[in-house]
Parts: sequence; structure tokens; C-alpha cells
Amino acid sequence: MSATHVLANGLLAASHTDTCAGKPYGLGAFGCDPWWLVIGKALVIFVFLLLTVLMAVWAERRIIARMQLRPGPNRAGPFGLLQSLFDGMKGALKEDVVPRGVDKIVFFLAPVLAAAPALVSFSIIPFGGIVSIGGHKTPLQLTDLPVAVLLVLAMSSMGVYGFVLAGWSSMSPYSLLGGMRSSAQVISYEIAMGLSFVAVFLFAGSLSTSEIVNAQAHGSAFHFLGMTLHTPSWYVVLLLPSFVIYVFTMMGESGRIPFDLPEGEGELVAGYHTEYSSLKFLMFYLAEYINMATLSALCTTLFLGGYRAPWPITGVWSGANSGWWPVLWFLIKMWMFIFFFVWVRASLPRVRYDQLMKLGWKVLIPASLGWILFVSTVRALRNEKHDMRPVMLVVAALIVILLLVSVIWERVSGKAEAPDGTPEPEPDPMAGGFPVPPLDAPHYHGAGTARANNSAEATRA
Amino acid sequence: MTGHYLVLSAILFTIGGVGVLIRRNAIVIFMCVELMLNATNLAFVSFSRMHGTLDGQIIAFFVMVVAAAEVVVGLAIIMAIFRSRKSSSVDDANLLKY
Amino acid sequence: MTPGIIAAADIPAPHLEYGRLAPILIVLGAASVGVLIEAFAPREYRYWAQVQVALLGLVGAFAWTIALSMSGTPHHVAAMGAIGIDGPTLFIQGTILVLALLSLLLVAERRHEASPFTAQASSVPGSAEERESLVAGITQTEVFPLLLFAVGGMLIFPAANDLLTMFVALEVLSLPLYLLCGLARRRRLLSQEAAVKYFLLGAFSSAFFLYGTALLYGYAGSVRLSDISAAISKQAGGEPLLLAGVALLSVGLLFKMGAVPFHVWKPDVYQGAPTAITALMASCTLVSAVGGILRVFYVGFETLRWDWRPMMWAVAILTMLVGAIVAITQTDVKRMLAYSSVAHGGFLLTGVIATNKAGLSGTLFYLAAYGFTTVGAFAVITMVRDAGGEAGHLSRWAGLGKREPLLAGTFALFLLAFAGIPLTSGFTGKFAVFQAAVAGGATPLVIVGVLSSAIAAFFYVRVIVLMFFSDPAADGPAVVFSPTSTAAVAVGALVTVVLGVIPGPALHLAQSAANQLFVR
Amino acid sequence: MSGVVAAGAHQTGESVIFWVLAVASVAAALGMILVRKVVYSALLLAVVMLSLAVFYAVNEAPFLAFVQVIVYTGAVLMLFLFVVMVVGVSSTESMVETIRGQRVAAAVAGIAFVALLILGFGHATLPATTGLKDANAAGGNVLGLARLIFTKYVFAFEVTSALLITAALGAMVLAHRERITPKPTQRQLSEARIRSDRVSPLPPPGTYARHNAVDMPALLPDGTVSELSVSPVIARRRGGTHEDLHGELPEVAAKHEATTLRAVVERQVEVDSKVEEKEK
Repeated sequence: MSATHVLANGLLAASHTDTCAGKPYGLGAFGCDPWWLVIGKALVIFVFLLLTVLMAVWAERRIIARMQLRPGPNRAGPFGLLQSLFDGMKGALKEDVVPRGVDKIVFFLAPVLAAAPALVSFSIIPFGGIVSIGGHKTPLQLTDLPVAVLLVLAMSSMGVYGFVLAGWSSMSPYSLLGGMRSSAQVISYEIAMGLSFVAVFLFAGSLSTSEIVNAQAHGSAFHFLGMTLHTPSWYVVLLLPSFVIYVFTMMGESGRIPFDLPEGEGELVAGYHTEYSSLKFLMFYLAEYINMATLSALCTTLFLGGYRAPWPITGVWSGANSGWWPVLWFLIKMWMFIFFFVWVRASLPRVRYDQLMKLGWKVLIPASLGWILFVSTVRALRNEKHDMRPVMLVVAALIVILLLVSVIWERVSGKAEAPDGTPEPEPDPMAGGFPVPPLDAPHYHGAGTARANNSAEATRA
Repeated sequence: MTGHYLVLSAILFTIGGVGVLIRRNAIVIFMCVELMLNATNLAFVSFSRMHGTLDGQIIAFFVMVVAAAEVVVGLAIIMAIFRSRKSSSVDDANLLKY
Repeated sequence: MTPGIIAAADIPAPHLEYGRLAPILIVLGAASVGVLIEAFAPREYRYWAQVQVALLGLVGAFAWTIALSMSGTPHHVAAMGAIGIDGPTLFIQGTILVLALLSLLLVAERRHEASPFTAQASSVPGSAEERESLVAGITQTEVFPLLLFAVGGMLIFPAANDLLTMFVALEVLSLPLYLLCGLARRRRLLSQEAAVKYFLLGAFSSAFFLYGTALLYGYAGSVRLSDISAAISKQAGGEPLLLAGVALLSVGLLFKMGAVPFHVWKPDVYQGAPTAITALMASCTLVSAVGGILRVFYVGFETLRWDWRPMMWAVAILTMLVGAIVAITQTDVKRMLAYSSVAHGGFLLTGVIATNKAGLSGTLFYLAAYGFTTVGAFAVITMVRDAGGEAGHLSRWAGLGKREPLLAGTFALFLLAFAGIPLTSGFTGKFAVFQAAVAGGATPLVIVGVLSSAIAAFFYVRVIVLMFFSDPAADGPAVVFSPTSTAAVAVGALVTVVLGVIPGPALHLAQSAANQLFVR
Repeated sequence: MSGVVAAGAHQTGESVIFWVLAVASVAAALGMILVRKVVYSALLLAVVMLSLAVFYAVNEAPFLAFVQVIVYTGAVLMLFLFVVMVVGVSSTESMVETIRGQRVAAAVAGIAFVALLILGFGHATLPATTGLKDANAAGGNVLGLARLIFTKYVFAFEVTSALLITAALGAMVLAHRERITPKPTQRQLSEARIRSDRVSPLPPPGTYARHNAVDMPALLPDGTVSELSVSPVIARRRGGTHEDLHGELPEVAAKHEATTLRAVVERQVEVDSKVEEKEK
């Protein structure tokens, strides 16, 4: 116990034996729980994550099925709810094939390395404010750190080890390529992800999740027609570009469609987990879905006001943010994002690898750097009490000019690159004596028939 | 405890140094150098607590940044020589001998 | 709003003296402009744009340095105490900038071949891809920003007032050099090998530098040189930390200047690197490294000199002797000059060991004199060419004096200057350093110095004899004159002669620069 | 009273962490320089780095602890792994000494060095540990670091940007291949393919009774091996033998398979004809 105590002490960068009393909000509230409460919270989070995974798998299959006009799993339990549970049990009981020639130690280690960090990240996600459990006033969050958000980044960078090593230890070219793609992709997107957090840190003035949620509690007040109104306080509104960049990187980090190149079935069979079966494969599966939940929860926390109720509710119901209610708001927001993940998967095709890298390095990273520059300039000017209106006007004008220039550039350079005007040869309908139908005839594309066939989905779901 | 950390950092630093001398794969040699830098950082951080100033932590932070840049350059060079020779052993880099 | 919000007043805005830092900033700024040119300019304009930006940057920085040294006596710390701008620093920075300009002339050379650098570094040597890119006539113009970044690091290194800034500067100057070493146009395998060796050993040595810094931080609680110096005179009890720190730090510093036993990289790297880059390393890097050593030992550890002197004595003696003796056996011109550079490092160390004003001014003068001579010598090497590029092997130089008396004569002048023959700058420099060392109580060191000079003179004279008194081979190398490298040779030769015949003004300059020692 | 107890508990707690992780990290570091497989070296280095991250946390450097994990373990070491995989999947190193006695000499020098350092540290009287409570007091660790970066070390911080640009530029110089000939378009590719000897896709690898891996060459109708049926990448990696082949070369095994197959078919035909005869 004392060892963990020391560690917690160091991480909180304060000896909180003397700060425990008092402070209802912020970091001061952490590290004061009795041991049974800490273990209890950890267990609850673990169970919550497993349930989330089961639910997410089921929900994903049902939603995609609905989008593709088919029923989806509906036999096991009501609405097929137990389907993923049974699938999991069946998967665990299957034969565990270990191919000859794999690097045994690393082959066993890799799934653990993939799954364990995924579980850790959730410890800093705030589910709610302070509640009373067994007489103890405690926040609904396992722990918080002055650098909590970095923990998520650290864990996601540890998780990649699982994928890369799985690819390497399988000693198969497809797996290796999958692992390498995974490492390149996650490293690239992690940079942009980290940058998208910076604006949030600048506004919240902290890296701790609970303080970020608190910082989104109230917008600044202004008066309008005799009413006191509040500006939106969620960072999704204030820092929309950051949010958009985060959503892109979130898709990239999770390694799901449209960015699931590490396991692209068409080219790499299944990428890094080609050679895995049974429980080990399930661990990769688990890691993927937990990551999805973590990324959703983090997005909720950083951009959507965390566990706090949305605006119209707080307007009419003052108790919405106290007690156990925040858990409900948190879950709704988190599931919104999980639904978004599924929706994207159902709608978009997989991108090409060079497109993925181009998006990461040439669009997301420069865009977030520019945005951070802008945000920090605005903050610095506001701190020095400058009048913001002319600055905003200048920036708006600059953006408009840039957009215009880029549009004109696109026109000009697009014309330059256009083919030199040699007309396409008219297709000869009787080429070589046989009638050849034109290739763009509608029946070749099956127009009019809904094509529910999606072999990629079938293999995964 | 500072003394303990210091001894540990000295041991790790030396292991790294010995590794540089005995290994012949350029990548492993480079990893050994990274181990040495890590050992240095441990010394900085524990001294930082000893003195009660944050300077040591800052220096360790800078070392990490510098090391990251160095790794990029170093691995690029090693990759270049690997591509032309299909080997990353420093024994095979023997055109320059006196 | 919430307590976590940082108020603006929490962190006071730092104060940067842009005027005093301008030389550094101009060079680094020019390098950044060079990167932008690489990114946006069309390929056919890049070379000229890069050359102009680099020239402007270096000349501008040099002009600013002159202006700084003219405007009153410079003796300031700048950039929140991280940089010391004082007489010796400005002298060193000015020297580096001029020598970098001369090296730039060699880097920008286009008459010998399309470029002294590889057409495409990413293509495998000997592959079809390499041939294609050679035929396409593309050149790797990224060398110019890389060179400027290296020069920027070299400017910061001797000015750094704390060990962290020094470490960062060390890396800023090293990383581009590692890269540049591997970009030769001919003998690319050799060049890449040089890059790997330089890189691995450089990284190894910077780890030592850093561990030394860590121990000194543990001892003094700060990495600022003045704080360390103050702690040395006050504090008792932590001496082992201090001594180990000084020793390890010295390893890192001595490696950069290539003192024995940390010289092993030098011959390999000098031989393998493109000759233009070798010229840069032999002149600017040496000046910068010695400048850093001067600052660390004069500012940081001056009060400790009775402890570090014996170690430096040993290093200086070894450096002079090993450099001179091993050079005799060399058959490659660049390799021979590398060992000669090792030996000269030893002579420079005698000036450091003197730890007095005369030592400082002598070392400064020596650095300038040696820098010009060595750039000139390497420029000559780039001009002596045969079918495979530069004719490096000494036997190919036989009889060069009969066919190209002017060039061979100039090279002989440089060699005589290396040997320290009177009426050349080498003599004046050595004399100044040795005189200071005698005054500083290091007479035995001076005797070893004179002795090794004599040994060194042997192989310099041997080359001269080879050039003038043996018959030229039938298929001997041709000498290719081009405006830029001829200019570099001419400037080198001129300065070598002028500093030898009328050393007064330059010596005076060095003395007035050294007059106030380093700012703390 | 309670303060003293807390301090004591703190001390023992730290000792426990220290001794566990110190032993682990030294063992991992030793393993790193002794194992032959490069990937194992990298993994053991990761163990050292993670232990150091915990040490940083114990030493009141939470920010640094996570930066260590993100930058060193997550990015730097991942880059190493990436390069190891590009350079060769199973890159192991031969342990033959080129310079005789070099390893012993290095080990002796290392032990001497560390003994010297430790003896020195033993003689040094270190000042009592102050702790970072005061330094972290105003705004916490992160703010304290920010304050130093943007004031005392601002110049080093700015110069670091030169380093990062150099790194990016250098990586680009050494790795980026400039296109000299324009990239062939889809149309050009398809035209070239139609004009080439082979319009159809390459033959798939062989599928036999005993072996059906992707590195088994297919057999042509005349019983010879089709070189085109195995990807050259796989063929190069295979290095002659496949574990399934029980020591045979793939070409030999393929022929073996073919003869077996032929014999089986012939036998079947024989049996069939006999049966037919009987039925008649």
C-alpha cells in the first residue's frame, strides 16, 4: 500500500496528506479515498469496460445491419443482446493455434500488451462529480493527475507495441506489414492528436481531466435585452477546429474504418492478427473496442463538457449536475460517439495508405499548428486586455483572402494539369466484329438494387 | 535516496557504455547510447529533487527532445547505409581503415 | 473562472536582447528561409536562391558581429543569461563566420561537377536510380540550410553560458554535420560510412558530456557556468561529483575538437566526408569546439585549475605526439591533414592550459590563423582531380609542382604554415601559444610541442618534396580551376602570408578581444 | 507524530519501489546488451525506460514520467522497432569478436568505471533532499516547468526548434525519393500491361496435399515449377527451406508432390479400370 501511496504522491506532485481535507473540486479531491473504495472503483471500471465492449459489439452489428437493411443478430436473448457474449465464450473456447516459427515469447506477450494499456486509460475519465459512497465523499473517477490527459496518450502509445510486436512475432509478411503500418499510423496521428489537445489545455489551464470538465462548466456571461445569457462553455463550440481535428485523429488512432489499414483484409488478410486465434485474438478485439470507448469518453471529457448536463437541461433543472445524474449525461455523450464510430464504418470505404499519411502529415498537423498559434495569440492578446474586435476582423479577412487565393490557385493549377484536350476516341460498338456494350451502362453498376452485400463486414461482424 | 538513484544511474550509464563498445549492430549501439541518455536523465531528476529546483527536470525534458531529433537523424543515416550494403553491422563498414 | 486558469502574471515575459543575439538569429533565420525555399521554390531556381540566402546570411551575421564589437566594449549576458556576448566570443564568432563563408564557396562549387554533393541521397550508390538522377542533373540543395544550421550551432556553442544551452548547441552543430558527411557525390559508400561512424561516436560522446553536466548539476544545483564556478569556491563535500563531472564533461568537449584519445573519428570522417564539408569541420567546428572549451575552462572551472591541469597536460602531450607521428604513415592527403588537425588540436590545448590572458589571445589568434590555412589546403584538394573525382592518394600528387607550379606552390605554403615555418601565420600562432604556456608555467609542454612540430615538419616537407622533386605520372590528375574554389585558395593563402609577415594588427585584435576575458 | 510516521512509511514505500525496479532495470539493461535478437534488445530497453518513468513519478516529476513514456517509449523506441523491422525481420547479430579480447576489455573498463563512480559518490556528502514541494507549490509541476522553459531556458528552447527542423530535413534528404520520371497513370499502366507478354494475373501459389503455404510454387502442366507463382519478396525471405517441407527444397518438394499426385491418379485409374472390367 505504501508503495502505491508514494507513487500517487509523486504523480500528484504534492504530498496530499495535508491537502486532503476540504477542497471539493479539482485535484485536491483525489488520493483521499480509503483503499476499499479505490479497489471498488477500479473493479467497477473494469466491469463497465467489459460491458461496454459487449454492448458496443452488439450495437455495432445491429446498427450496421439496420443501415444495410438486414436484421443483424436477433436470436440469442432479447434483440440478440447476448450474441456478443456467446461469441466471446465461443471464441475463448476455440483451439489456440500457435503457428510453427513464431517468436513464442513475443507472440504471447503482444495481445497482453495491446489489451492492458487500453484498460488503464479509463482510470482518469470522470464519470461524474462528487457523490457520497458509504459515508465518503468521493469523485466518480478512479484517479486524476495534474497530467491526466498525457496518461491517455502514453497508454495509446504503449498499446501500439502490442500491434507491432504481434506483427513481428508472427513471422509472416502480412502480419509484419500490418504491424508496421499500425506503428506508422498511430505515431503520425498521435502527434496531431496531442496538438489538438493543446488548445483545450490553453483554455482550461490544466491537463487534469476533472479540472478540464470544471472549466467547461460556465461560459462567460453577457447581457442581452435585459437577460443574462451565457456564452457556450463547451470546447466543442469554442474550439471547433480542435474538435474536428480530434475526431479525425480519433478515427486514425482507433484503427477502424476508414483508417483500418493495419488489418486491411483485401491486402493484408487481417494484418497483425492474421496468425492469432482464440483468446489471444479476442484480446486484440477487446483492445480495439475499449480504445473506441476510451477515445469517445476522452472526447466527451475534453470537448463536450464531460459529465455535465447540456445547456437546456441545466436551464430548467438545477439539480442536473449533482448526485448520480451526471453519469447518465456522460453515458449518453459517450454512446453518441460510439454510434458515430459505427456510422462512419457503415458509410465510408477504406482510404489508401498514402492518403492516410497525407491527411495526417500534410493536413491535420499543419492545421492544428496554425490553429494553436491563432488560439494562443488570441489568449495572449486577451490577457493583455487588447480589444479583440479588430484582431478578429483582420484574421477573418486573412482567412477569406487565403481561401480565395487557394480557390484561384486550384483553378489555375487545375487547368494546367488538365489533359491537353485530345478527345477520347469514340468507342467502336462493333470492336473486332463483336458487339461491345459501353462500360458505363447502368445495369453494370446494379443501379436500383440495394446492395446489402458487404463481404468485409461479413467477415468481421 | 538520492545516492541510491545516483548509483543506479551510474550502473545503467556504464552498461550502456559497455554495450556501445561490445555490440556491433549499429542499431543496437545506438540503443545503448539511448540507455546512457536515459541514465543521465535519472540522475538529473533525482538531483532535481535533492536540490529542490526544477532545473534538473527541465534539462531531462530537453534531453528527451534532443534525443528524439538525434534518433531521427541517426536512424535515417543507418537506414541509408543499410540500403547500400544490406547490413547494419559496423564490422561491415570497413572501407575506412588506417 | 476556475482556480486552474493561469493568469498572465504567473510567468513574466522573457527578455531577449535581439540586437546582441542577431548574428546567431540571422544565420538560423537564413537557414529557415533555405528550408522554405526547398519547400516552395521550383527546382531550377533553388541552387541560386540557396547560395544567395546563405551568402547574405553569413555576410549579414558577420557585419553585425563587427558592428557589435565596434559599439563600445561588449560584455553582456543575453537571453536570460543563457548567452554571453563578450570580446573572445565575438572574435570566435567572427572567425567562424568568415571561415564558413570560405567553406560556402567550396560547397557552392559547380565548375568541377554539377555539385560536390550527391544528386540524390536516398538513391542506393551504384543503382540505376542514382544514374538517372545524375543524368537528370538534380542536386541536393538541402545542403545549404543544413550548413547554415550547423554554423548557427557553432556560433551558439562558444557563447553558451550554461551547460544546457551548450548541449543543445552541440547537437545543433553536430546533427547537420552528421548528415552532410554522408552526402558526397563520389565514393558514396565511404561517405555514408563516415557519417555512421561520426554519428555513433558523436552520440556516444554527447552522452558523456551530458552525464558530466548531470554530475555538475548535482554538485552545484545549477548548470550555469558562473554558478558552478561560485560553488567550487564555496562548497565542500561534493568534490567527487565535481571532479567526475569535470572529467566526463571534458570527454565530450575534447571529442568535438578531436583530441587524443578521442580522435578516432577524425581521420575516417575527414576522409569520407565531401571535401567542402571537411573544410568546414576542420576550420569552423574546431574553432567552435575550442571556443567552448575555452569558455568552460576559463569561466566554469578556472578556480579548479590545479585539478584539471594534469589531465589536460596528458591529453595535450598525447594529442601533439600521436597526431604528428601517425600522420607520417598516411598515404591519403585528406587523412594526413586530419592527423595534422589532431596535432594542431594539441597545440591549441597548450593555450587553454595556460589559463591566462596571453593564453586566451594566443589561442584565439592561432584558431583564426589555422582556420584560414586549413580551408585553403582543403580547397586545393578539391581542385586536383582525375577521372574518379578528387585525387586523394598521395602518390597521385607526385610531380604536381612541375605541371602546376602555382597551385602546388600554394599548397606548399599551406603545408609550411601547418609546420610553423617563420613568415607564415602558423609560426606566429604557435609562437603566441607557446609563449603564453611558458608564462603560465607549462614549459615541458612547450618542449613537447616544439618536438612534435619538428616531427610534423618531416611529413609536410615530404609532401612538398613529392610534389616538386619527383616525376609526374603520365595519367596524373588534372587541376581544375574554378572561380569559387580559386577564391577560397587565394583568401586562405593571402591570410596565411599576411598573418605571418605582419601579424601585428591581428594579434592586437585578439589581445583586445581577450582583454576582458569571458563574461560570467 | 503522524507526520513522522508518514515520512517513515514514505521512505519504506520508496525503498520497495526502488529495489524492485532497480533490479528489474539493471537486469533488463544487461539483457539488452547481451541478447542477440535486436527486437529483444529493444523490448528490454523499453522495460528500462518504463522503470525510469516510474522513478520519475516517485521523484515528483509526473510530467516527465509521462513524457518519458510518450516520447521515449512511444516514439523513439517505436522508431527503433520500425527500423529494425525494415532492416530485417529476424536480424540477429553474430557474436564473434573481431578484435580479440575486446569484450572482456570493455567489461573490465566498465566495471572499473562504475566502481570509480560509485566510490566517488560514496565519498561525496550529498546535501539533504529538499524535495520539490516548494518548487511545485505555485501552480504545480507543469506550471513550474513552463515557467522555467519560458524564462531561464527560453533560448535553449528556441534553439531546439533548429534541431527539430534539421531532423525533419535530414530524414527527408536521406529517405525521400524525388520522382525523376513522371508517375505512370492508371491508363498508362493498363496499356503497358496489355502490350506486355502477360495480360492475365500472375499464377497463384501451389496448393498440394501436404503443403499449401503462399511460398509453395505452383506447378505448370508439364510438371515444372512456376517461378512467377511466388512473390519475390516471400521467395527471398524464405531462404531455401520451409518448415513444412521437412528439409526439402520447395522446388524438390513440389516435384515430389507432383509425382505423388501422378502416382495416385494412375493408381486410381488402374483401380477404376479393374472395377469396370469386373463389372463387365
